[in-house]
Amino acid sequence: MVEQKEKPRKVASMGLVPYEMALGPTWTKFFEGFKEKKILGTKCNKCGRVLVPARPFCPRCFEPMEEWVEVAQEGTIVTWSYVNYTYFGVTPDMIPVIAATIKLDGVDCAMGMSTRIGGFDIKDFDLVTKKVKVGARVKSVWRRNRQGNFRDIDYWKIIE
Amino acid sequence: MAEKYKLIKDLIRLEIEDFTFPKKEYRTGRHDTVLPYNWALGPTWIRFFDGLKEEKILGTRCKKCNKVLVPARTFCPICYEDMEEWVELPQEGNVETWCLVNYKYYGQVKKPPYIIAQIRLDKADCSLTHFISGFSLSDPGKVRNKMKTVSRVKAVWSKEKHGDIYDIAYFKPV
Amino acid sequence: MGRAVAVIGTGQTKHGRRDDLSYPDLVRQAVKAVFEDAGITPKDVDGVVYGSMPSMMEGVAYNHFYFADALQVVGKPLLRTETCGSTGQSVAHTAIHWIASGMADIVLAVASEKENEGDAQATMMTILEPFLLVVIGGAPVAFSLQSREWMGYYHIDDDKAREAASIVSVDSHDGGLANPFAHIRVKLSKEDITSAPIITYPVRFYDVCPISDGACAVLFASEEKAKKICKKPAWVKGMGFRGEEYFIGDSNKAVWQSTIEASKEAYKQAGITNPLKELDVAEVYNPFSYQELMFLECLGLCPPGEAPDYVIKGTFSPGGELPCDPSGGVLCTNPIGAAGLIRVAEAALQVTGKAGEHQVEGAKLALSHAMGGAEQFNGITILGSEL
Amino acid sequence: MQKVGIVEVAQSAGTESSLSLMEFTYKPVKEVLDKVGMKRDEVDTYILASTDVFHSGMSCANAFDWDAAGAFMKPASREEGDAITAFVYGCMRIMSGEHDTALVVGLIKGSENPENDTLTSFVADPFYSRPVGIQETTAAAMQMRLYLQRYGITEEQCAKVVAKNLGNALFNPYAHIKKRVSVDDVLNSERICDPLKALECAPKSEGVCAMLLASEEKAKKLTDKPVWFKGWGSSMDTFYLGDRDLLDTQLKTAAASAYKMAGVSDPRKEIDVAEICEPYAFQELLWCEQLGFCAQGQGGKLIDSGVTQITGALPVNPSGGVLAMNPYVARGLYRVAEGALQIKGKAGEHQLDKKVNTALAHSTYGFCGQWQGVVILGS
Repeated sequence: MVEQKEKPRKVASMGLVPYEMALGPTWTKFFEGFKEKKILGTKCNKCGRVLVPARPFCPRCFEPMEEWVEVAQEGTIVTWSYVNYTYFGVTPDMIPVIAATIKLDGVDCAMGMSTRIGGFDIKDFDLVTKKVKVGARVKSVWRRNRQGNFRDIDYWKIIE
Repeated sequence: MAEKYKLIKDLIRLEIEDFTFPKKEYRTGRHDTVLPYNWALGPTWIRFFDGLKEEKILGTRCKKCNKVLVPARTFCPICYEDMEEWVELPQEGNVETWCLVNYKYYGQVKKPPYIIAQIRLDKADCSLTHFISGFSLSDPGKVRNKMKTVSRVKAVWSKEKHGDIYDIAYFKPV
Repeated sequence: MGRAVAVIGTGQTKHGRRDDLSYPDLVRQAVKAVFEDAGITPKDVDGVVYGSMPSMMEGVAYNHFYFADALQVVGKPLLRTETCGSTGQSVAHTAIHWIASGMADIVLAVASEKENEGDAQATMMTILEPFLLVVIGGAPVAFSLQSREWMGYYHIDDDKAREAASIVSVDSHDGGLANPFAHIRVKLSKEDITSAPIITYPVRFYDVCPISDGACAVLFASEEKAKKICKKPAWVKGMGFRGEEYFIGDSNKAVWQSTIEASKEAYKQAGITNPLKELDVAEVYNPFSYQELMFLECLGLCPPGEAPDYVIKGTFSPGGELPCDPSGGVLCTNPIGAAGLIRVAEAALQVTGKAGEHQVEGAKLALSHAMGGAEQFNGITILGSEL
Repeated sequence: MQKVGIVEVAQSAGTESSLSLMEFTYKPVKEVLDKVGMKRDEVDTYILASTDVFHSGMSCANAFDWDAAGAFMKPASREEGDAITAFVYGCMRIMSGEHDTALVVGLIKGSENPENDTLTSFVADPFYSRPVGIQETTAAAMQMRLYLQRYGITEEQCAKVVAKNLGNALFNPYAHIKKRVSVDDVLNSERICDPLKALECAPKSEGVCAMLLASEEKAKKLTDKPVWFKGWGSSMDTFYLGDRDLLDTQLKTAAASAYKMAGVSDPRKEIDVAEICEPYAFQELLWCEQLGFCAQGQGGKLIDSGVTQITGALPVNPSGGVLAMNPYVARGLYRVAEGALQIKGKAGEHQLDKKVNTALAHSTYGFCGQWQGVVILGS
């Protein structure tokens, strides 16, 4: 479509496709909870598991998950990773980031991917390896202006 | 997302049009996929596009079925043989079919109205897809009447050439 | 399973950075190679199965249309199977089912990738739901998360894991050196690996797969046809495929159930009770050396939590009890969409004795494996030299 | 060869839904399981069909869809492309004897995507077809002009297809477009891509279709009226439009192999109902010719004769077809589902007023029908 002329042997171009997804009742309610500093999960009536983020149905029992529960905002790190590289769409000011999977107390799954560890100088890698450990306890730190999305949780703080 | 668009603007000369979804009564999230591509042309396309730069339309001939295909191909789609014989094709041909695009959609290549046509160049065994222009396209009724009389068209070259399909600006009625 | 199915030919391109060819021409190279290998022509084929990574990676949607000519599928049916990183395995499974169902006798399976034409990590991020899975990092993050979960789960200390991962990387790169199709062909020492730059701690440069372009084609045939056409077919002994929940934290990734269950099913079909003893070679999907350790356990090749010990012992090294990835594996060659099918092709080469320099002597039973999604899918195909 | 039966189907409506894609997909899958009284883990295998660019912006669509399709820890796979291929793959898995039951799901939420034309332009190759503006609508418009020119088909005859199908859709609760239009309405609608007019082009719809398949023995246990899979044919055409005769598509090849497998020798007589994929009105006429319902170039006369009306001898698209509802990826599975419902006698208000023994379902995608697939179902 739009071509860059500098490189003779290759054609550089962009794929730009707009999408707009419905969040649906379950995730709308989940994010509404964020505005009030609440983390909401849903409970399966069959297997009894509580899942976060809230789900419309239990992926294993395949029954609707209609019981909502507010869950604890403290938990343990199941695993973590230190991201210190860029790629298209990620600029140097956006890194480093510590991505983690966190199991909140009383929840039967871990919250993956969208949870970041912070609250100290994460550019200091030695400090990172000292503080961030599998099994370490963490607590959510909320932003002041919350809009009902995942950025409302600024980061997860290590509880010493 | 804004940052990503900025990245593109730095990378490529591109005007980004805005797309608006119909208003929704429920909560939604807008997220656009913005991804870079860098497609390798390979020797056949390179030679074909280099030909366009010199105002030549090149095709290739299959040594087995003897068909001449344009744009040039690496291999004959029917015989699966390598197509190594290059032929320069006449720049005139017959219009096989055409359509008049008179509506907008996101990511469109050109501002409507425009005509896309299948053009069978003389001595070619397949048609070339390209634009037909060179006359006013603003009144669809008039375009239909005009096109009834058009059977032969001829390539019109772009002044500035980049070695891509747009080096042929369009085909005009003869 | 219904009718017996065999691999009667394989074809690969030289993998690597293939700016020299357009995408369809690259696909055609693999297709040409497979027909030369099997000694049949496209006319003999009843159908084609094709797969690659998602359209977002290729920049062309439904690229099987674009490749229709290169695949020589005009006038024939085509199925397009795609399951993310495990695409190659799923493509093979579709071809096998197609023949087993009796609706086709010879099916061509092709998978390809031109990863250098897009931005791999940026594309990989589009797999994630944009509002619930907000993260920076792409594939290395997902898989280093998994590796650390595994290390944490079994309390494996960093040094031991590092030692084992280095051995995996050295062995794989030695394999790549012996494999003419491989992308990365260098001789590495353990020091090269441990001194390489960190990608995402503890994962270093040589612990991570490259970005490759490449295509792979495999011809499958029914028993009757295979016996007629091919002197030494590789028989499909078993296959398995499983996938877990979409959300990465929903299940334990250290004891990865989808790998465990998929391999159990494949072993059951193949009549394998002790995979470490009975298998002669394994093509384990190893885009990250650390991850291979976890796979070795979940594939039932060693007891849970003991993969580092087994690796350090040399069980999975060349000449060991069960050599893994003699082809160099994904660590040396990673055209993602094709990587799963390359594993099948390599397994076929091994059991038919055609692997050349990286042949495992006398291999009769081989496992091939691929994984996909954000730690979600696992597919396995087992090939054997005897029906 | 193991016989395969369709046990039960469930579909969602084509109108815009406020549910998330996950919730939207879950409903019909759950519905089909509930109707049969099966639990998720009792089904042997799952085949999904979805397409990355048509998937609300999430690639590797199977990853996201896995939960809602019910495929957790099940042998499963996914077809990228038209959902009719997922149906066929589901049949293959049962025919191979490896599985007894298969659940097939085709899904899309069109309201979350940009225009179909934006997305189908990504199907074109990046060097040549895409820069000259080829996408499905422009390709179809050129095909239509050729059709009008070569066989003297009139624009009125093409418009009649719209009037017929949208008329039928009034009785289909799942249809997206529900309005009565006259031939004149169609002819007077905007000529968006001359000769194509706005009303001759299919909309962009939502749609999830779920279907449970079973082996002969199992199907008979699960339902008192299984619908049998009798035949399948499919064929692919060459890529560049200029290399093809746009009016001589691979549908002939696809139909021939489907008829051969099903033992159909005179389709016009033996087929009781056809559900055809006609994203552009004129294509229904062209496809009817190539399916052997009439001679080449006689598609116009076929619609004039009233044979393809819902009351005719060979009703085509009694559900309203793709013109009334176009869930891009799922539409092929919708055709199979509608064919099956007609045979079961459960189509509801648009049930044909005759005994239906044999149904044909057709689907196509790609420029000017580059890929064609035909499924024959029988009672």
